[in-house]
Amino acid sequence: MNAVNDRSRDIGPFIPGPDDDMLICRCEEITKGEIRKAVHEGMWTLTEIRRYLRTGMGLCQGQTCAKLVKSIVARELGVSPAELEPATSRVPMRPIEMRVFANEAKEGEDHE
Amino acid sequence: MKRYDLIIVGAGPSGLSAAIEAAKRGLKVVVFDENEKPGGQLFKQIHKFFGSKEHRAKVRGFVIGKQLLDEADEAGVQVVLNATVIGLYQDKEVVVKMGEEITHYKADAIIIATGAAENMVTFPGWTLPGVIGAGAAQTMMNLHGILPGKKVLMLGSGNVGLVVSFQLMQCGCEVVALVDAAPRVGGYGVHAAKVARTGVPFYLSHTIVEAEGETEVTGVTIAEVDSNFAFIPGTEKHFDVDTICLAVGLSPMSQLLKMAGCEMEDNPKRGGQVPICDKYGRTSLAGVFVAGDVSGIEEASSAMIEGRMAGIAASEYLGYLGKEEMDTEMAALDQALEGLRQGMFAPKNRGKVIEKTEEGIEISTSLLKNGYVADDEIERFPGVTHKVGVHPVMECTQNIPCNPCQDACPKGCISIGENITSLPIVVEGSECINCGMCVASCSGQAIFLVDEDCGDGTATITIPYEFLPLPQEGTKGVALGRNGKKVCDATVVSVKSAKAYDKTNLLTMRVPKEFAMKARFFKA
Amino acid sequence: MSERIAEHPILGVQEKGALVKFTFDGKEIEGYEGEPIAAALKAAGVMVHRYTKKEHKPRGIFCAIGRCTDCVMVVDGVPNVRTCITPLKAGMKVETQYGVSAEPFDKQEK
Amino acid sequence: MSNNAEVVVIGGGIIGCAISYYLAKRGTSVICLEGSDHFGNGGSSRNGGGVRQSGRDPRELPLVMYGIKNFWPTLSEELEVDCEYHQDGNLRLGKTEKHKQILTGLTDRAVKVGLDVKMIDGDEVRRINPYLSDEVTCASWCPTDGHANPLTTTLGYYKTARKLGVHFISGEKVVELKKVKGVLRKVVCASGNVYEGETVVLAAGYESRAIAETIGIDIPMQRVLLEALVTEAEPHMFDQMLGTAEADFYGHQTKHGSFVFGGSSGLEGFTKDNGTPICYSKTAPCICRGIMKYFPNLAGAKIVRTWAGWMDKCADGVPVLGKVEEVPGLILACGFTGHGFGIAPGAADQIAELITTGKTTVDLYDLRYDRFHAKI
Repeated sequence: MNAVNDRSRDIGPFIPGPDDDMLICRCEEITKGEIRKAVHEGMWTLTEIRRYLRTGMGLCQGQTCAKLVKSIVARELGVSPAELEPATSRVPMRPIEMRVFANEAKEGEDHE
Repeated sequence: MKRYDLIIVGAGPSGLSAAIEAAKRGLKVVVFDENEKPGGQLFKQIHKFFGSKEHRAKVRGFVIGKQLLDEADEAGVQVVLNATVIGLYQDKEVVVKMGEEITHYKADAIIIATGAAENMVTFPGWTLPGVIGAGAAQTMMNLHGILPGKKVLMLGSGNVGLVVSFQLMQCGCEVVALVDAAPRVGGYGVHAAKVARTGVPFYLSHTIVEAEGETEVTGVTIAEVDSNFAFIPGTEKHFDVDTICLAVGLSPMSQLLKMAGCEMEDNPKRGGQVPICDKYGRTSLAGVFVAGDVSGIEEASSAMIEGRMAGIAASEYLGYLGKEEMDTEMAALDQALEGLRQGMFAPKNRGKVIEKTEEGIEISTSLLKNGYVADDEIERFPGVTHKVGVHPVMECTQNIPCNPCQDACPKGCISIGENITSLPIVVEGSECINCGMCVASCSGQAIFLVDEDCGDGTATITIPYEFLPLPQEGTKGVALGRNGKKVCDATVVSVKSAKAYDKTNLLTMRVPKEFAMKARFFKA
Repeated sequence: MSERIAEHPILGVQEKGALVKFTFDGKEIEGYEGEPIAAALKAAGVMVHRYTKKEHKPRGIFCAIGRCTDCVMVVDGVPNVRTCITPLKAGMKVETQYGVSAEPFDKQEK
Repeated sequence: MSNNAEVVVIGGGIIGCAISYYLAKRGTSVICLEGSDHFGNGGSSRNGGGVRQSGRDPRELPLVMYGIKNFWPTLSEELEVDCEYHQDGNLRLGKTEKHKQILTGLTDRAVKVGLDVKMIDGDEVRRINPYLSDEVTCASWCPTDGHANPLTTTLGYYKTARKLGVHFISGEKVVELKKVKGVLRKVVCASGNVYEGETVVLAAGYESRAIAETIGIDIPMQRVLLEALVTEAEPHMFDQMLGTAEADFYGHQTKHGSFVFGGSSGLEGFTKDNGTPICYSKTAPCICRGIMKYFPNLAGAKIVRTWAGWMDKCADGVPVLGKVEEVPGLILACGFTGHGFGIAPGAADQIAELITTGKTTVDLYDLRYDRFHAKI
């Protein structure tokens, strides 16, 4: 956490790959090429990638693609995937209708 | 706000085990689970578990699930289903969605036992309908009674891929191939062998080039990969399939912990992003514990022990149990867990290539490459011996923590010994009575009863058989070898189904005696 | 071969709810009450649940446990319903989802 | 790389990134330091995306009008990123007589500064946005307001500035500012690294306060947790930016189709945190109830995410912008009080102009640091 990260470090040029059109984030339909390109545009953390491209911001909230995105970004930066902090998890864990989220049960009720 | 001593998130093997231990010690415990049915993945696991008695070995997963539920009920645990914990907040507060409302609850201790999620792998066409997770296949066939597909290709040779392939065949699907990019089978050899002997070809060092189809999967092409996982041109193989099943590992589902500010680490040995915790599941947040796959991917058997540990640790944390008492209980559980974490598949051995068994016997290379032990390799294992009359042949060739076979034989023919991972041996001078208990009790379906020479030029082989329709006595068919290929014609002599066999039927077939040590499956 | 498992060698015959009728894109089909909508559709041979918003690509069941959200459809007029965990009820109106709507793309605005 | 530049910008949010960009565009060398791991990690990624003039304090209004006229309409092309800017107006909604008074007051003051904004009644509100409930009885309507995507806009500034040669460093937490011969020169980081510039711009949100204190400057601001929620993608409904008289609810529908709505529980300022901007368990339900009163047909929309962020709430509700007379070399750009996104391009451009030319096109006098006085 909070390691000094000089964003001017040379990670080499973006070289198009044969599988750049492979879909990675199923929900938001983001491809491997888009993710790789974003890294070369300076998005070096999974949080930045997510905010820039919407990977993991769809209906499933990254349940499916998080690990895939991580390995692509790590490879592009030339670091180990373990060095990359996953993007934050957020409430709610599953999609929840507004009317349900709004409907707070009375306190103290039991569910016998 | 409604407050409990202990809130547990997840009613799987670890969550329920934790709940039972805590409730038995007087804690007011509630377990929330988002699913309609409790038990987590146990209810999809229809095979018999490995381990020893204390690990509930040779009991089928879904039966263990029922047992845990009964025990939880007896201990006074409140299990709330269709209850999705949508967030873990400060002060050990959870918000739970139930039906059309949400409820805030607090607890003095929380155990997160949310399990794992499946990993995925990409290839052209991986988003087509018909490409599914192995968990999805299990859910469809074992919970909802729906065939996941008719012709299936399985990607992944870990235990999940092997077990699910077998389950697919049990419900009537054809598994056309089992494929893995790794050069060696990742799961238990016995799981691989029981799939391979039915005729499923294994393609190691292969992976999917492309899933074909316009609106749904109609076929798949695989190809061999080199040591850098790059395709080798010219090695492509095509299969007509309607389903591609992905079993490429699991990741801990630790999001709730992360959102609550728990210290996390990325630990590849534990399967990904996990909370930093001690061996009893205590995390960096006081009073928040973890158990099961969420803290590191392992088998359900280990998850149950971890759950018990977390339940006991939470009881001590809240003053329902003295420290000394806790230490005593933990020592026993430590030992039980240690027992499961032995052998060549132990977490500590992940990623290592093991070439010899603990006994110093060379591991079968054919097993690792093709999914079955070759005929010329099998004789070197201690469970494979020859004798006049009916006798057990135990084709157990890897050190895994499992010993039900030694208790199964009423005559004491089989011995594992002190070390639970040792390969079984036939006890010299013992007398087999052909009761079949060893065949039925072997979770790996690796024990056969063989009479190598019936005196009339034939031999009989009794195999475990868990498929429908059950062949009838007198049925003529073919005997398949360990490699799933026809070795000779065979006739069914008898089919025994007994309660003690727990759904594993014992099919005895007659073959010419020269095939006694080759024929291992029957096909009508 | 039927898409449903009549009898399972280990699990036997599974208990099911009442056989009920529902519609899929206007066609009447049958399923068992209480089973996931996705299970009933699968039994009826339906593979495509939706077409994606950007690329208009077909999707169906993927995780079957409510996580991946690939199997969402328009159910009784509500889009993005996870059919793999939503129990079937008699008379449900289930529609293929195009983007976030039940209207095929060529009929959608913009 | 060198630790020296003409300008050191502290803070990698939209203000810091945009100042870096406009400076680099003017040929100035810049080092931009971000304390967290990510650029655009504070309020820049945690706001409702409003690009509005209406409802603002007249002291900051000229600056945002300047930005909407000169930068926002062409920002996507300039930054080569889809900022998703929509200039389809802002409805600031009212339900009660009291709301009407608040809105009328705001509208009158804005008209005096030259803004095209007017009061409209409930029927007219629903002609503009037919999905609003009958509870809405009035609104202020400013057709030149709008909204944009804070995430892509902030990271767009970062990306483009980086391309122009700005030296960006994250994880570099500033702990001290130091003068050399009477002029602020040095920026000391927790890592031990020291950066030097002829000018130091402090644009670190609430964190600016602690950093400024190291050189004897105290900016009267507090940290307040704000929360928002995001829905699944819904069919397209409307393009306006929305707010309310009491600022208890705001948001819009994004290009993606999801709705982003912010709001409050009334307990802000009293909720605690564990060191991260963690959501408060009672806020999102409260926001949902609020939204449903305005948009009954969104009751079935599914929330996929909630988030929280700290705003740097300034004592008098407008930012502190410009030079600090008593510390030569220091420029402040903080205290945006939760409405720093829409104003960012204009504010950042003007700070860049100030640094490079010594003067500004828009008068920043009302936003100076020296403005704070006791009330009597």
